[in-house]
Amino acid sequence: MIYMDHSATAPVRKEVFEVMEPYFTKSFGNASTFYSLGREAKAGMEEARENVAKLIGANNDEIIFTSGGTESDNIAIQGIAYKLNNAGKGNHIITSAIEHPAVMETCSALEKKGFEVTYLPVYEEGIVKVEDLKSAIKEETILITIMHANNEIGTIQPIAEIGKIAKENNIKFHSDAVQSVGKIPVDVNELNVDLLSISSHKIYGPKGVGALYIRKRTRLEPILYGGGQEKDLSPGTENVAGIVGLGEACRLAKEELDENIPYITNLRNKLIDGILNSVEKSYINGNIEKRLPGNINFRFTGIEGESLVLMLDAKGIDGSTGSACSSKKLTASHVLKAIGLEDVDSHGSLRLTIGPENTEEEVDTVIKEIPPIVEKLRSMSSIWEK
Amino acid sequence: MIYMDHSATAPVRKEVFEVMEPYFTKSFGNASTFYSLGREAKAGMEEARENVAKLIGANNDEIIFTSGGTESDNIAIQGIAYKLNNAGKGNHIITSAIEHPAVMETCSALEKKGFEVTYLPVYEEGIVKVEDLKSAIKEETILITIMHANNEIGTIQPIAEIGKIAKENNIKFHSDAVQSVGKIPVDVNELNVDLLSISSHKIYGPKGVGALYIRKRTRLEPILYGGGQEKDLSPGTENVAGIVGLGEACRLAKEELDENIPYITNLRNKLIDGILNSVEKSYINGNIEKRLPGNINFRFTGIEGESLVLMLDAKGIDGSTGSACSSKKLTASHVLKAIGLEDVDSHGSLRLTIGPENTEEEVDTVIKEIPPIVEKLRSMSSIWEK
Amino acid sequence: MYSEKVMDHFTNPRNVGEIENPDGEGTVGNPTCGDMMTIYIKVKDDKIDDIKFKTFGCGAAIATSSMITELAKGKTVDEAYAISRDDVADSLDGLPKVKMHCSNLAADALQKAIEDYRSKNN
Ligand SMILES: Cc1ncc(COP(=O)(O)O)c(C=O)c1O
Ligand SMILES: Cc1ncc(COP(=O)(O)O)c(C=O)c1O
Ligand code: FES
Ligand code: FES
Repeated sequence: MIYMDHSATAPVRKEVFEVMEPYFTKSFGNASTFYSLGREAKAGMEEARENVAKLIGANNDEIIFTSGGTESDNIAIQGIAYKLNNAGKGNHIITSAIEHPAVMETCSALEKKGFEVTYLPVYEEGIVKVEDLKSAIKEETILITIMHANNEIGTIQPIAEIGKIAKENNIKFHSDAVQSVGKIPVDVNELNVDLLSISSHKIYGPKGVGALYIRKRTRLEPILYGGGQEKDLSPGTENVAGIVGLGEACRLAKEELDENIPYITNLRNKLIDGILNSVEKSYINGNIEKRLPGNINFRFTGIEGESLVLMLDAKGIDGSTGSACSSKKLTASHVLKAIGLEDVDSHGSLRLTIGPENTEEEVDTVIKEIPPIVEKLRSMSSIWEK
Repeated sequence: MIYMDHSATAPVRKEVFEVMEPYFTKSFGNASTFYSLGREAKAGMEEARENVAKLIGANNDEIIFTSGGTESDNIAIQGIAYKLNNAGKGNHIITSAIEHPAVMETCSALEKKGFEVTYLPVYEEGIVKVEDLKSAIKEETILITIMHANNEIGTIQPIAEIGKIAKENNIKFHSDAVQSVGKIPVDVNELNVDLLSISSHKIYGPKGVGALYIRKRTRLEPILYGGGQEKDLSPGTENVAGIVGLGEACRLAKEELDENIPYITNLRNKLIDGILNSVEKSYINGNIEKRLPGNINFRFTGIEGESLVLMLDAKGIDGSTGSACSSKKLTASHVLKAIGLEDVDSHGSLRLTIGPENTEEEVDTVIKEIPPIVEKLRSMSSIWEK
Repeated sequence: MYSEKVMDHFTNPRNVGEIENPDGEGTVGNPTCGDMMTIYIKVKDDKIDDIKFKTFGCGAAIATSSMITELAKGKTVDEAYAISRDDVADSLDGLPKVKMHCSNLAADALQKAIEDYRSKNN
């Protein structure tokens, strides 16, 4: 199998799994209990917290563990929105048009509850303009939430600049960094963020665990209530094994970042060139420079992405598509719409996301397999004409 | 080590761990993707859903997976409260005085948001009276949430009767069954519940995963927003390994329930008799009959629980206490208060909770170790006088 | 997600292509999910003598197109006209629920082609 869907999820690395293992059956204590077994669990958790903090330049006590990127986004956005709105500070939120549903749906739920939300455009490049942000800010703005890197087209947003503006205007700033952490350098102080979301399974940790960076003295209204764990914000018996896995994944990511970036970038560029050169009417969606090292989002005129992904699957290649046909609600990806693609063009998208375990031979195979599949699908397509 | 803190958490069973393992590193697909790897993950999840459903007599599509008992409780209680309140059905909630913080804190947060909450008393026995419930019901009552079995004193509430009354009055009924599922028979139809919370780590599954039973046609307002997973109620990339582990834990629990109940009850009774007979001024908190098979909650006059637990830990015995001294906020257990204990008496509580892997020899050891420890602590106690 | 039959028709679609100077031609498209299919027919002695399709769409869209060409071939025009969406889905051992309406347009396309044939021959 050639796995090129790393933005969807990644396997748990062997090294990560080995570190997690003892916490299932041996050091299985409840981290909130104070006898030895509980203390072992607690120690594992706190080491993990340190590893997460180090990866993003934060302090340990600025990290809380959550059940994943989605929960992190919800805790951050709802938490700031309710806290500041209750304090009479305003009801306006600024976000982008290409956020992950965990942010987008949270914002739209808040809209229904009386908040006002501005969705910044991203243009053909898939990148927000700082000027647009500036003009969107008003007296009532309490929160800016803009992702670091997009999960579909991989474009990287000008987070540091946005953070600076947020700070100048005394507006809280959250960034969903689920796709960027561990892939490119992320430093909460350089980026000027107050809150930042992380998900473990995107960086070779286990699914169902994540983290939220909360800058010191940033107060949130809780949305979940319980036994007080994780600063009362993500209560419940701690998923110790998962947390330890996330910690180890962060430690490894930090260690290997400098090596991975050029390696992955190189594979990606080779794959892009190989396909664009051999398939006519093939394009890249979104800015090609300001993009995650491993992200490719192709667009092939005249074919539909779900059939393309299925045919690649049959050849043992895993990728994904933003085609309406592959979505639960049969609507085209809001990201592809936001960069201006018509429905018929967004149908033809193929996302391949490369990880450090992909090889040059795999890239060669993919470059060989895609063109005949595209040709086959085009030959049966009712809208393809040479 | 003699582990007798099963109500706090349990180890992942070997059989459960083995079933989970492939989902970390091999079948690691995102269950929402439609190529082969994603379908494998999805299939594992759906088999787990069936095993959870079977254990509690539900249909598969009435089960959603969550990140634990705490999230299940929050989704259920906030979900019903907001849904029905928004529909103008009322704002009154009935609960008990001995709920787990996941329920209690949720109810008290709702109180701050304009809901009215009645906390039913439980008397010395630690059991709510159906008559009290009946008189608490009023026009505005939209939700009853009462736990099946208590986590500290193990008392079992008259859920089936309460459910019947809820039904007659057309009031939604949620029960936190985190402590009872897998320990005593739980059937959602016999119990007449509309919603029921489950946590994996209490039944030898992994931490950080749980389930919520939602009776068909019961509508909830979501509290977390994202990619639509788990009926839009618990969104986020599914914790497939964890879910598969919970499923296997449920399957085993169902298979072994009939065997475990008499075995555990027998050990428990032996331990109770052994201690009550050898330690003067020792008592059992809460009703002795209507109680989980594995739960013992002792009370030793004149000593403090945290020191007791630490001394037991030194002997390799793990238990817990409701003593104020062992809590984060230095307040006595609300459960012990609710059964009428004065602060000084609640200090002397020791909870031992027995699981199927405990042995008769372990019980004998505990019966031997406790009396000298109690004696030692009493001999240094300023409030103990023979 | 898809039945084996769907996958078979998707990976080895039958009767792909166009017919030059067809007796009837029908194109349908669904605005929501955006699939487009065209069915071409040749009629001889009131029977579907030849039938071909071209489809832009998902696995289900391609499989249903392929399946209807097999179902229709050799049938009388009236019989072919009576083939329903459900017939197509059933012959494929079912389709995923979300796809039932969106990708199951092949019956409509064939009916349109037959209507085109009838209007030309009246
Ligand atoms: C950008 C982004 N944000 C949030 C999430 C949600 O994270 P999780 O799946 O851990 O809930 C994802 C991935 O699914 C993502 O790509
Ligand atoms: C009765 C009860 N409800 C809810 C919970 C919370 O479950 P979890 O720890 O999985 O969040 C627990 C245990 O901690 C419990 O004992
Ligand atoms: S063509 Fe869009 S769902 Fe089938
Ligand atoms: S005696 Fe020390 S905390 Fe209570």
